[in-house]
Amino acid sequence: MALLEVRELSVTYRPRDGVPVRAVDRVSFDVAEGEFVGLLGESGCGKSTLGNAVLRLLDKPAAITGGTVVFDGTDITTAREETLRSMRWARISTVFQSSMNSLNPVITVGAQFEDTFQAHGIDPGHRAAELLAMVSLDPVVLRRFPHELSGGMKQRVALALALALSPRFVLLDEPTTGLDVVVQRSILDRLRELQVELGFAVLFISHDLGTVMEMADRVMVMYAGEIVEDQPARAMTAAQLHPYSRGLLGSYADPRAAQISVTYVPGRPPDLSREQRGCRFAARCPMVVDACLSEHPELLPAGQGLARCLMVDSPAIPGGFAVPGRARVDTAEGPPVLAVRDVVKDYRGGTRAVDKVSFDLHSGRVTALVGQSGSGKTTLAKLVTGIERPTEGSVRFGATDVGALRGRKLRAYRRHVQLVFQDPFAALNPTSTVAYALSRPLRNHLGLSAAEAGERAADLLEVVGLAPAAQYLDKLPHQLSGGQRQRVVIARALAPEPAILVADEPISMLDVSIRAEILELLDRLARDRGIAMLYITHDLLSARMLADEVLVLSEGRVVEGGPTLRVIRHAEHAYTKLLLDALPKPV
Amino acid sequence: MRYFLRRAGFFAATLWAAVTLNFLIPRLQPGDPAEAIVSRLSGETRIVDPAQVEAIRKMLGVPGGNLLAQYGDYLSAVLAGDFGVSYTYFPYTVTHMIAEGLPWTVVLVGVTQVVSFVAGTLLGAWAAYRRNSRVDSLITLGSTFVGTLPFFWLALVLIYVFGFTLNWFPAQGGYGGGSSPGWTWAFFSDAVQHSVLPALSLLIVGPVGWIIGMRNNMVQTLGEDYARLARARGLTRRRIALTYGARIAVLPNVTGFAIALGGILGGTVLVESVFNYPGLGRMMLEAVSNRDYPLMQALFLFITIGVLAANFLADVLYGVLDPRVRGEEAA
Amino acid sequence: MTEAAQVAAGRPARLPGWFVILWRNRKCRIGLVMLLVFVALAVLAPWITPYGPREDDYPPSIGPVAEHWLGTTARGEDVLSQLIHGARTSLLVGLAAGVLSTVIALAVGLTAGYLRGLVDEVLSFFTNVALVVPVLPLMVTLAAYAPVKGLWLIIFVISVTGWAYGARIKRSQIITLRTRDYITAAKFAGDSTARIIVREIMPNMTSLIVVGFMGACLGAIGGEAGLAFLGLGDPQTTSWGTMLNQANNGGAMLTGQWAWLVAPGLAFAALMTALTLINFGVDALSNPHLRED
Amino acid sequence: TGTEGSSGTTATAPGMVDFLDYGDFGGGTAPQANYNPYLDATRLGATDYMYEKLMVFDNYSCTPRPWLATGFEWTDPRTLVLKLRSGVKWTDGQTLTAEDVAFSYQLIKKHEALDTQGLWNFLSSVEATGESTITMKFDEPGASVFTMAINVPVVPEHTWSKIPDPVTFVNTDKPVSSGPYTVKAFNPQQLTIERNPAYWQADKIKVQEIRFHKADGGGPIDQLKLSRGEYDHNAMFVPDVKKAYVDRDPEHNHYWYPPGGTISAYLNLTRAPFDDVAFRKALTTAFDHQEIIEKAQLGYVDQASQTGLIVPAHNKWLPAGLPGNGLVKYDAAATDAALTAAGYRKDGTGRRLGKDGKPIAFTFKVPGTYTDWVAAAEIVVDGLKAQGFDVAMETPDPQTYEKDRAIGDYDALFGAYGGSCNMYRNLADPLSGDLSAPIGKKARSNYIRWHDKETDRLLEELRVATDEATQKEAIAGVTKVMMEQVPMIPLWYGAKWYQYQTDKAIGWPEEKNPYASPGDNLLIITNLRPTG
Ligand SMILES: Nc1ncnc2c1ncn2[C@@H]1O[C@H](COP(=O)(O)OP(=O)(O)OP(=O)(O)O)[C@@H](O)[C@H]1O
Ligand SMILES: Nc1ncnc2c1ncn2[C@@H]1O[C@H](COP(=O)(O)OP(=O)(O)OP(=O)(O)O)[C@@H](O)[C@H]1O
Ligand SMILES: [Mg+2]
Ligand SMILES: [Mg+2]
Repeated sequence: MALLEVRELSVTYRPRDGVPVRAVDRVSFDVAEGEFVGLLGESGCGKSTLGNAVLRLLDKPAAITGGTVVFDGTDITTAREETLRSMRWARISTVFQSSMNSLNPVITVGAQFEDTFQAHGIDPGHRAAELLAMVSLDPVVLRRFPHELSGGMKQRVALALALALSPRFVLLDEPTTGLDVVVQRSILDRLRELQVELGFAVLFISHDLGTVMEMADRVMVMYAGEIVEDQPARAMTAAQLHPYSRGLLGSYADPRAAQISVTYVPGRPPDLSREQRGCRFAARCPMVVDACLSEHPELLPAGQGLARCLMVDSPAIPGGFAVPGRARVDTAEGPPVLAVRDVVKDYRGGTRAVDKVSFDLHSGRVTALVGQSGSGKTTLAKLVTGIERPTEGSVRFGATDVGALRGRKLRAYRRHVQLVFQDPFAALNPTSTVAYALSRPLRNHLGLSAAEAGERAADLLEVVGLAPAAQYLDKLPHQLSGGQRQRVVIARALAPEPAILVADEPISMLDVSIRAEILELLDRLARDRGIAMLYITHDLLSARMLADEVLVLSEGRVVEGGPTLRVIRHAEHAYTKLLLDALPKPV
Repeated sequence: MRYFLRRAGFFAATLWAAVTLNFLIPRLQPGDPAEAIVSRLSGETRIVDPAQVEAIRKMLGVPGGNLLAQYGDYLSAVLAGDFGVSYTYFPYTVTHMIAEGLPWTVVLVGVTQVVSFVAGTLLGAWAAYRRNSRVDSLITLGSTFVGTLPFFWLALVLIYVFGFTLNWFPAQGGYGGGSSPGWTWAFFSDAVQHSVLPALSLLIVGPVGWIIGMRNNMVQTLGEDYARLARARGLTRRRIALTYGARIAVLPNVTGFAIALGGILGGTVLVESVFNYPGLGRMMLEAVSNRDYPLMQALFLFITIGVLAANFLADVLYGVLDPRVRGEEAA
Repeated sequence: MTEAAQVAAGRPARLPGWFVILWRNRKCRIGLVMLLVFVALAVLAPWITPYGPREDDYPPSIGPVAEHWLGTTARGEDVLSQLIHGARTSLLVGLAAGVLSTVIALAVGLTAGYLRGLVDEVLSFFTNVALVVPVLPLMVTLAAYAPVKGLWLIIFVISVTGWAYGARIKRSQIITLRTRDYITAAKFAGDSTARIIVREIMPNMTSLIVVGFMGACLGAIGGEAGLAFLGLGDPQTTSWGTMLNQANNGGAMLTGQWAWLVAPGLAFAALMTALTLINFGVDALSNPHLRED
Repeated sequence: TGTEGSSGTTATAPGMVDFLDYGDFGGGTAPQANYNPYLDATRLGATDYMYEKLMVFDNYSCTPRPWLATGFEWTDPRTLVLKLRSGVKWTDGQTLTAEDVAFSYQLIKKHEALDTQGLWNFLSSVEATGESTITMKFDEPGASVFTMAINVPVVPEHTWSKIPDPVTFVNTDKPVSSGPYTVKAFNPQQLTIERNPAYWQADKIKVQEIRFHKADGGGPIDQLKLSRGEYDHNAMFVPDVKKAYVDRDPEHNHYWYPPGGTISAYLNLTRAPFDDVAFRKALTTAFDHQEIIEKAQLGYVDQASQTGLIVPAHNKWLPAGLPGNGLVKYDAAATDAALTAAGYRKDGTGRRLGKDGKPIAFTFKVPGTYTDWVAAAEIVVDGLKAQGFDVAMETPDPQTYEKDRAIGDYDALFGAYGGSCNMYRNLADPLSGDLSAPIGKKARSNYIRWHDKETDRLLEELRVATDEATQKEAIAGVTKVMMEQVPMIPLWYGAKWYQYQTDKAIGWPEEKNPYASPGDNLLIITNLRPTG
């Protein structure tokens, strides 16, 4: 008998003022003692909901509407609260998606450990300190309050806390999301070691493909509330059974590879508040046949695992989602559009965020700026766009010294330099329509009339692939998907026909499948329109895909720079190597 | 340190502004203290005797002349802690009068505020704990209606029902006419009896704000990830409600409470005038209508200092209670 | 996604979504219905009251009888007619003072919060002083100072003493809003400061503004009643406060004309309750945690 | 335990009343001990029972009663000689002498702040001219200030001469007094005074103790207490006093509301059309007195006579042959006719036009907190509106109102005057040209700004008159001015509130036995005796 047996589990959200959403639909799977299982899936497909249901931690308006969860012989879905309470943590524990907020802000870390021991009648002794040592933290952390710890430290505390009572099963729901790549790496490495050492089973939820594929023994893929594929990781890396898995894995590649080609899955998942007929992936599937529209496939054995696809036995259509690889033309080096020379930026309190950085931007070329969190990437973007003034050095746009611009002149400069924001959810005013957002730069910078601006806005939407434009103009941001929003943000940045586009981590908040799509768009724009682009990221894969040139930034200094391929494949500086080491190495 | 200096600067500046306003507001009012006193003395006939006005003006030495000079005198007097002689209670000093009224106000309103706060917070926490149950509805809806009853009206009804019809408690005053104020048990129990009705009326309307505030805060904190994780950690419901819900939810309420405490002097006008309670609120109303500048100024100053001190206390308290803001002072 | 589902997902919605949330909240629904009744009474007052509010041709201080459901005042006016007309005053005061103090609070809060720097220091200083200065005494003084009393004076007094808190809240809200990406984006789009405040920031503060407005309404209605009760109101206006004041002075307790005293008190509480209940719903607008009640 | 202070423990002496419960005792809402008889504004009510004056006025019939002085004589129009009663002792056993009297008068001369009547504006000297003789000399014939001259509290020289500053002296430490009562106990809620057994007319004092109670100064609590019989005597406004008080115990609960001053409509005589006699005269019939009395004053008062005197109390001063004692009947039609005749006609829409052909619009001010006045003002305004005037009522606060009235910043409003036993003051206050001031300056008491040589001459005649016939003649002259020139329009007589109970004590002044006015405390206390 498996440690955890989930059978036909369904979860429905029934908001008081909304339509019910069946977020988890008849899901069945097992987790064996000591097994490390990964759960993959696009944002919103029901991963966290499933995890919470397994722990029976669902809050209103969600409720388990069917099925059972049997853990070690006890049915969790029907267990009494007290039985459950004593089971929790002692045998089954968790680290949440947002463990930044999962510690009580007003009591010390130590007190939270004590709470946990006390609730289970265990004498804490020195366990807390030992546990912290296990995740490489100093015991003084016990006396600290959560806000006194960095994100990575909090995450480690959460992990230590999860292991406090030596549980047999730990649910990890994106335990490192939002952390710096390097930190993330060290935590995950530690986690894997501990798992091997202590032998607990893990259900690891993430949409970070590389990581899941590297860490898990077995991987399940979820789509629209259902498990669509379940295979050993190794087997899945080699061959995906479900077209969706194929699309998903296609969007990942190792940036160090000699050749990379990345695909994406266009379209959006179905609306779960509606009755579903047929295969849920049918609308986005390149292999769709008529039967897919009417017949709902079951999760059936296939290959080395299970798959939910009628066409599972048909040969995969090669390049189903593939993005046509672009020819990497080396644009001739003309005069730089923007020249950054020895800029230094000191913030009050003595932080030197940027230290003597120099580089050029050329039209039609993409320069990537990579580096760990806090390395000064955003600060550089601010200097380039005139949001901040350099303490020393100069930023020159043709003959203009950007650092000296103010008021009207600065506004005029911004006609030529535009910014694409990291978070498409924050970059659009939730109360203004797409048409309004696009019309502002058109009217302000190009002096178009309202009618002209309207027409141009529609054109812009077509350019970024939101066609037909009429369908999007009157929408509010919340009516768009993340990818669509990011396209609107890009369209807005393109509106004044800038010479330079600064994109500050434009894809970090997006789902893997959408990332490729946006990257492709940016790439096209840079080439077709001859825009000089500064692409900021901590994701080497995207840098590899998009950039002609890479600058590696560490503690405000450029430690390495050059053509993309050279920097990534033949890194020389230790810091660059550290960044590369942080990349997952899927089996 | 910078932070501290900034706060201190803020308090000093606000205090100065308040002191100045307190000087100006009374003086902007029309009317003359001497006339006000005579017209009060004239009672129903409302006949003002000019000779008497003249004499009283001489008696009070009502300041005249240059406003700026008056302001200078006023500032130096205030700095010296000299608030002058009350016009209404001539020749008693303002300091004496405030000393008379202060304990009553502070005890009555202080005690009821504390009780309201504690009761309101507990009820609010209970409502949040039993969210959407019948208890919750009863507490929120019930307290809303009761809490919105006009305070003075409630006071009148209480006076009539308990003070006159049932005759359970004295209807007015701070103590009986027969007792002699002092630190005796007899006087104390007399004073307690007299404070029952005013206290009751304050207690009926007092807790509602705390109830709603606490409930809403706690509903929020109980929905936060740390509360959910606490549940996952197998903590008991009560423990979660207390340490992970109430403990955090109470913080904004505590600040609110400190500020409310500072406002008690300003907020007692109604209760004291209806119950004829010998505190500062009623004295202030009287001072305003009698154009008793010295008393008015001192009372306003008192209130302002109270509010400022409470603000300061709230800042400090928040720092003590909420570790999150403790470190921020350095920043 | 349907409109309702978007609302549920906690995304800011425009006016219709608003109503959906307000109406779906049970407490708020009760409050809205109660308020509607008061508004109807107030609007229709001249047509539905049996007598004029100041007509004093009836026997004084009689208890409830068929001709006078709530009896008469010491001067022989019909209490019921006064009560219904009083609803007008209260609602007018609430609305007008609510709007006025919200406007002041917005102007001060937005300017201070958006411009920061010296402007902020100065405005914040005034806000803090206004917060610290004793409100009731100031009200009393202002009301006593004014040479002529009238409803508009009361509204003015309540507004100028009641804006500070709202201004402070709005200032801190705008400080968090002004660093949002979409504000930076608007700057990149070349929008002017005024336009950014009006078009980008204000719409995102609606729920806060509405909450503030409701709070100001409540405060104003209470303030009017309190001032009137203290005898600082406008004696020519028929409001619940002046009714209570007159009932108190006119010996309602003494002559046993209970209805005269009880009715305005309960009517007041009912209106305040209605507004408070609506406020529960308005709170839910800005705090999704409260939405599932 | 809701009742206070009624648990008296004084042993009953035969023929005596143990104690009586009285109403308020002054001193504001938080009274502080203060028995300085000269500090009118802040002293406590007990002081009236502690310090006596040379003569006590019966303010109802306006007759002086011998008190510390047994009699007086005008040796010439400027010299008043009083005979001091012998055997009057201070509470410390010393004898009250003529020197004490002279000292008291000198005291208020020296400290102007204590001369609340402004007596020394008229006096030139006060001396003890013998063991029991006091001689007062006046700058001018003094008959018109007689009421003031005898109205100064007498204090003991041997203690008061040692007080460094009598203006700030509160006299709380064993006060030495001569009156019928001494302070027994005080707290801000209750003031208790007890009988002075060594009082010179102790045989007339039958009440052992008087307890004054502080409540809300005539507010609802006091009213409830009164209606429950917790006061043997109080003096406050009670709405519907018959139902609320008398009916609860018709045998013992009584009230008597004799008239006090006169409340008139003051018209600003410096502004058109109020400067036109014909206009003013026409308005005398425009107001519904009966309505004012019944609705606004709850029937407790009487209509005022246009003569400016109080009828019937002042009937003896009325000129012979005056129809209806100068009481004018409400007659809107007559006003209408008179106004039209005087050149103020109505236009087609019923608006009354001024002589310039423009509609007449003005304001009527009334203090917002004087609810009865507001009610009366509404009736007055209605009366004016009925005549086609565009009148707006304004309700400032009392202080503003008084300021506006004093500086003449008004069109029309109410004014109160008179009610004392000094006929000169009664009439001069509102009408004397000397007591007026230009618009914008504070007038002393002539707020209507009545400047009339004839009136001033008559008032001067009244001021210096020493015999009643001359006085009568002068007063008749003034009443004639009032009737013909209508400087103001008297509407009603303000009432002096006065409630009493007869279950413990009888002998209160009442309509049938008006031996004193409600405020004449010493006269009343010497007349009270146990019931039955
Ligand atoms: N409170 C709620 N009310 C209604 N629907 C909800 C609620 N919370 C989540 N959902 C819906 O449930 C579905 C699953 O959500 P869930 O959080 O499990 O997704 P996820 O796979 O964990 O996504 P992510 O990768 O973004 O964390 C989503 O479509 C979401 O819209
Ligand atoms: N306004 C500021 N005041 C003071 N220090 C700042 C400010 N902004 C940034 N810094 C500091 O400058 C350094 C560089 O920050 P920056 O935001 O440029 O990093 P980044 O590379 O963009 O990081 P991330 O990947 O987390 O976005 C950090 O140490 C940061 O703490
Ligand atoms: Mg999730
Ligand atoms: Mg950054």
